[in-house]
Amino acid sequence: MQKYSVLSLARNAFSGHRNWSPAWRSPPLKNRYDVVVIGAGGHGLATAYYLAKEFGITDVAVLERGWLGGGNIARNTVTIRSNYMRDESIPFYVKSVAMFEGLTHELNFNMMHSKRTMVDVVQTWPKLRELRRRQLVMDIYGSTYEQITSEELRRRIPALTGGGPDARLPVICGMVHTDAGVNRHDAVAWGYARAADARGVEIHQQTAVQSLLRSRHGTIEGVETNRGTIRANKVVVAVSGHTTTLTETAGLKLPLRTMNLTAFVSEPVQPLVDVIVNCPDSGFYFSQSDKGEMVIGGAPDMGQSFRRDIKQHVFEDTVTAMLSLFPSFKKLKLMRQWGGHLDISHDASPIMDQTDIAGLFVTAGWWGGYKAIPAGGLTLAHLVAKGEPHPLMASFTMDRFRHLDFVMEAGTTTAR
Amino acid sequence: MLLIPCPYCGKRNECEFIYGGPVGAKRPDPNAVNDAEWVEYLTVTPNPQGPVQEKWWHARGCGEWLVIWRDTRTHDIMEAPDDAT
Amino acid sequence: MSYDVTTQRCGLAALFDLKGSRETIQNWAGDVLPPFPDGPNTRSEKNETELFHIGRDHWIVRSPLSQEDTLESRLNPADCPPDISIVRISDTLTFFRVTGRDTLDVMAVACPLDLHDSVFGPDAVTHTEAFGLKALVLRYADGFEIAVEQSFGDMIEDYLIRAIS
Amino acid sequence: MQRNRRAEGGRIDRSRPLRFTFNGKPYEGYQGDNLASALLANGVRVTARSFKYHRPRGIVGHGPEEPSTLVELDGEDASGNRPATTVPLCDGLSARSVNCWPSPGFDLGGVNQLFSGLLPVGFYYKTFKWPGWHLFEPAIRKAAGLAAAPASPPASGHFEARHAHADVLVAGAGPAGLQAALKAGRAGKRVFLADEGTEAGGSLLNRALTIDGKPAMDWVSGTVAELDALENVTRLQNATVWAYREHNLVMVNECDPDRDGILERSWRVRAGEVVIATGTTERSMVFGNNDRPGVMLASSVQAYLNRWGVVPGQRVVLFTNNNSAYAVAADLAAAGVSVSAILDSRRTVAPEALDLVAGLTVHLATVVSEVRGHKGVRAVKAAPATGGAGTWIECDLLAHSGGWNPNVHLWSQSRGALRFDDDLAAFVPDQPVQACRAVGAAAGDLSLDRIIEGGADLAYGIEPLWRVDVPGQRGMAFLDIQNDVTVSDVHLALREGYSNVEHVKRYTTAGMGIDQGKTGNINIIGTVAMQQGVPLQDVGTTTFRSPYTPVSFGAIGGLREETVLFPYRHTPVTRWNKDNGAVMYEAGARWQRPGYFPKPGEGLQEAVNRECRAVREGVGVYDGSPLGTFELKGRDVPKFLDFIYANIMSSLHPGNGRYGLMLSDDGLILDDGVVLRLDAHRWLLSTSTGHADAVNQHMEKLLQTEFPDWQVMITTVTSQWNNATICGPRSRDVIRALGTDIDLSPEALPFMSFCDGTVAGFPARIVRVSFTGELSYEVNVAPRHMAAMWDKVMEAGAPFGILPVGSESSHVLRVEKGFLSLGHEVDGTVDAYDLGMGWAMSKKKADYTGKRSVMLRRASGRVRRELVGILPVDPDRQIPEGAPLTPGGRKEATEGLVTACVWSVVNNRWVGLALLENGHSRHGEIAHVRMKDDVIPITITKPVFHDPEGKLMRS
Repeated sequence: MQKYSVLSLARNAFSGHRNWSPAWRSPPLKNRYDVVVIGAGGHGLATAYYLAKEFGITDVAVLERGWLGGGNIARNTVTIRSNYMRDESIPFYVKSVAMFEGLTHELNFNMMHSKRTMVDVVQTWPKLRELRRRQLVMDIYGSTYEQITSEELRRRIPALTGGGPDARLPVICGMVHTDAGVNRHDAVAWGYARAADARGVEIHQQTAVQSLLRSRHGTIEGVETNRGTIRANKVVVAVSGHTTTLTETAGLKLPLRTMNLTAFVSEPVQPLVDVIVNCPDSGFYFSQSDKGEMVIGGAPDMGQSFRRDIKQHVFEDTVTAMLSLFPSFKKLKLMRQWGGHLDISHDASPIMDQTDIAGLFVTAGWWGGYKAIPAGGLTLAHLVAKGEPHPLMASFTMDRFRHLDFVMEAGTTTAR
Repeated sequence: MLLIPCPYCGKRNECEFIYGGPVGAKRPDPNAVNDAEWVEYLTVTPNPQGPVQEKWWHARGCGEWLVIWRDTRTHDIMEAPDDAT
Repeated sequence: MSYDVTTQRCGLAALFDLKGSRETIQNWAGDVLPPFPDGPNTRSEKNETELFHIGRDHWIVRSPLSQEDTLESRLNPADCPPDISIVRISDTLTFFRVTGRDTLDVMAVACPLDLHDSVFGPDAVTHTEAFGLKALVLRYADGFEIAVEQSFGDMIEDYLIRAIS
Repeated sequence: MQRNRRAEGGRIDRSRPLRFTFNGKPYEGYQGDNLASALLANGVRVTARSFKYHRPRGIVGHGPEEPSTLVELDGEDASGNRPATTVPLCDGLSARSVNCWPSPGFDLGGVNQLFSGLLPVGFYYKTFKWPGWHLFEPAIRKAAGLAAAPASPPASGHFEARHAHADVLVAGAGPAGLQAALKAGRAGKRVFLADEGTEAGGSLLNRALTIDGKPAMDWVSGTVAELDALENVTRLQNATVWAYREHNLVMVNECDPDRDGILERSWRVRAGEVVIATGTTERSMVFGNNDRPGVMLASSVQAYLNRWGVVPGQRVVLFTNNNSAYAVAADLAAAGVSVSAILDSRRTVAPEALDLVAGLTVHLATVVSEVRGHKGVRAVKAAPATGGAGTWIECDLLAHSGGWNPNVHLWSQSRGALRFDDDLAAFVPDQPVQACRAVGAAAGDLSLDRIIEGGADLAYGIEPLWRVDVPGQRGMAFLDIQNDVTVSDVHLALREGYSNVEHVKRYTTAGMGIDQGKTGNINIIGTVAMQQGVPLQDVGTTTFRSPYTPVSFGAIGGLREETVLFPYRHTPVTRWNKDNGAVMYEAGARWQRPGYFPKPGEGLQEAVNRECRAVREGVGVYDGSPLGTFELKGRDVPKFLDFIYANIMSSLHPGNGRYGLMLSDDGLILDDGVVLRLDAHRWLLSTSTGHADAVNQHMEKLLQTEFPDWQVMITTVTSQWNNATICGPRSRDVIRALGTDIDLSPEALPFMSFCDGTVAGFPARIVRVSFTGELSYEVNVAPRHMAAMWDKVMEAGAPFGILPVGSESSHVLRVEKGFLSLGHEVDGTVDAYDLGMGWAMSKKKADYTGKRSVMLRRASGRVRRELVGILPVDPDRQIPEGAPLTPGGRKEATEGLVTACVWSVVNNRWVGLALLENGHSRHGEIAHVRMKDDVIPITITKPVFHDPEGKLMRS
């Protein structure tokens, strides 16, 4: 792998940048691999990388219907955090956050990881109670969460001028999660792709899996694609909202639904807000990108959807909530908006498991799942390589549904 | 903002409705099914890329619960597909 | 310049919620009710008593408050047949009247429904959304009436003031 | 001195001069100008600096496509990142260039140009890694971002959002849009015509065309007059159609509507049919230094000339690959401007085009390979398209036309397919998906004669040229002027394997600016196609996302803000509560409720202690009105209630009530409440405040979708009944003092019964339920009587020391009794058995909602977290609600949590409730609360700290 550094940049400048090698190869497609990973998104690429790096499994093909990094990873709001509530979730996300922080050096690709802290703007007492409950459990696992006064909150976020004493929901206080950060989503996809490729993993774009193939014994034996049949005894489905579409080709039903979550960005402006702002009572969150755009997200649309646009009323709810706390944003302009597919499981927690079909692995139910990419990839690689769940993900198998023992993680970012 | 046909009121804005989820399997007699069947009934709902049958409640309108077919790829509301059961 | 509109928060009216089969209700209520309106989301009126057909097998009858006790005794909710439901709901709704030259401008802010007179005729009445809440909307003289759940009355008053100024 | 202004002509009013400043310098323009035309009129060439290299830039376009000159406005209208071409000039306007310091003429950031070799595309990804991004980020953030963030909301005025309905919505009031609107309007249809310009006419405003031999603008004004006379037509100018959503919902943003006080108006238009008449945008040519000030779109030069009476240069060269620039040359020549040459990349040109420029120099098969001049064009190099030595032509303005793109943004947003038309070398609308059609130039009809009968125009005649590619070419050739993306950047991206056009866009940021690549995106696709040797259509197009042009968030939000941001609900006592010093809280279901009633100088705890003591020792009263209440009638109500509640309700006798739990079918607790049987057929069901809507939905869904044959009629009566709940040992005395005809004796009115009668002269229903564990009477009256009733209660209760009780005290009182609170003890994993409420789960009923799931879950044998009481070993030690319990207080996985902890006045200590693994069998044990740096021992007890037998509430 060609090393990226200031020196290599300078060296290449003299040659007019004509000697940069491709970030990944375009190898010919074989008809058999040890492992086929479906989906060159964050989770698929990370899984392939860790299979190669941690477990020495390099005969891996990542098959991508479109372009690599083109799914949810291309359209999320890049918030990385570990402020969860349950014992099952917190250690996993603590690990994921730590892995994200080291990713730039691990992959020799600048992820532009900015550990800039998330600040919750708390506007109701029940929400404060819930967040303080999280805080005390997070303390056990070394994740940081601290309450600050509303004065301190406004000092840290000067643009927060709404939510005064006469507002519909006055600001009560803030909660500060210093472990949280943002980074560059495309870099995560490209960095994993480049590093996985360097370890021998093959990435095949424009390769659409049409169905899963099962042997006479019911085990998985490969996939049918638009480029022909590919055999493998282990197949990993890492396709977020499209999971059920694929697994149903093998007769496997999963408790998943696909929904639409939208985000939007403002025009780029000079630095104004240097933390991730999350307003759970009002139902929105945002951060300012290095380019200066406010990257804003809200609540998902209710119905199932495979569309990638935005519903006007859902969008307006988010905007009005934002303006109530940040009234100066009335003069800020919307520049671009889009949607992504969320895969949401019956209990709204992720599913990572070997399915009833031997050799078929799924990772799903992540609500998009950006912040889970490194640890999700590592733990899935562990599951695929060793055949048993990684301890960090042991509670997230399908087993819980058999006993209706749900993992209820109340309070994703914007739950009202 | 969908425009949803209410059998009583005609087409109305989605904001007048509350989403009621996809139409899944009919509730089985809980004393006549095994655990796996009961769990599947509860947790697995259709998730097609294409027409899905779903319930909406005209909560801010006439109060009717209605069932429509909606294509999850386009949000088009349509007649029941030919192969619908 | 603000919109040329007058808004008024109305006092109570006598309201009864009627559910069940039209025949049974008709038989029970006799001539205390106006003739049943023909179509969905329309209303009829007789002697200051109005009947709103606002859902499948569902009506609301409205009279001046002075008629409340008379109506109660004639409709007799406690003893009406088991397969119809009559419930006094006079206190559950707060009515607002919006009238004046720019009424349609204000209604366009409040309500997503098409209120053009070719679509929403003089006898139209329907539950819809107003200012984000469930609301009963009907034409009144040269304007409209909007009724919301009583506890939201202060909020709608607040919103109307914002919308017209 | 407007040295570039023509003496006459154009749609400006020379009798109305307007003064403005740009980067601090004063200038003058005319009514009808926009900022760009006024700057050009004043001869201001360098109007901006570029984003990355800080190269000097001038004005390129004349509308929303402008990629180059973004300005910030000062004062009342302060806003940033506005293309100068879209800012109408007004008197006193003050504007500044974004992105440069101290001025565009002398920009210190310009040093970046010297290091451009070190800043190839993607350099961020390769560097700034060591020791960490955080070291570099602040400087990089500061360098980005264009305009300053708005510092405050608009000082005056407000935004409005409204709904509208139309049979036909027409987007664009150019020739095709006007024609479509007129046809629909004449047919009596409700027409909504929205146009982004300040006046109707579209491209006709900029071009000197004729219709039926008369000036085309005569036709426009005639058509507009007829439209404006039609009552069924709404015509808006300054109104951009920015989004096309599902089911023909179209968003329109109207700036400066004709009404004082409204800054912008957002229209949500639901249309029967949408006519997309959005015209076209000219695209750039790509050659060396194609970003120098004085390199402008040919159509824009024409627009400034004809519409604004401005000559942006004295010696002009035109560079084109299609016929439209010939009309520009002709207009320039007719205005007396010196046209040095027309360079045309095509080998042959139609005679009509050549006829139009008779007398001017035309070089065919010739391209511009390079521009000379730093702060303005001084010369262009004309080179043979097939290669070979070029010659320099001196000029101060290069007007170029790379062809035209139909504005298919709305079409694409409507999900309509696009097809690449080889004749037009552009993406054009293909099959529609929603009820819409594209007309005129937006549909690919790129000359007026194809749009309107009698229109005279040249045929288009394009031969595409995605970028100039001749040997020896020098200078940066920009594909995206706003984001400083060059041809070599795209080539590098492709070399590095970013081969999909989406990768190219993301790696280079091409097309991601405020202009969203309106003039350049197709050249990016073309460049990729040329490099990969594939047809352009195989590279694909990019998705057109809303908004078409940036829209202020204020307009999108409309009036919904401040107190009306979310709905709020009041009871008739809300006013009294506020007048009596209550601290008001947001409670469930949008109700505003009193938290506690502090006396002056009193804190929360003292106030709560006082209120609790009143209830435990004397009497208190709270407003229970927000509880959800439903009247049920019908022959199947008993069966229905037995199905939705876990216990049996059907056996209730009239006059009695029963508490019950409602589960969801996966066995989670949905609600708890009390059911009263009013008479043989009527039942009254009450729910917790926060779950009233959810319960209503649950019931109606079951009845209408699962059991349509069951006869149950539900009427919501939450606001037909308000109640004052009078509780405490002296509550019976208070009601007697109020005066009632109801027999209050425990025999006549026992616990969980009710009776109708009068209280204090008001028709009332007294219900004996208790959420405090004390003797308690819920006095229900109609809301019209509630405020008066409340006053009488306070008056009658005064001798007994009655106090109003807020929700904080209610919480303490229920914790002392171990009564359930859904928001505290129920969090989605807990069932009735865990709560010690197995008695509420009927064994007799074969089926009810949730039964099977609860049984299935419990059969797994997994350890349960069960409700217990807790007593901190140190009685004065408060434990935060939500605090985790861990084995031995060690830092490891939790075994439970404290759900509530309150100061108990009856026990004179802190008491609480917790969910703890196997808690029911651990009474008497010590457990440990794990705090961050501390462990708090607690004793596990039964979850009841007051009157364990429940004698008081039954007394």
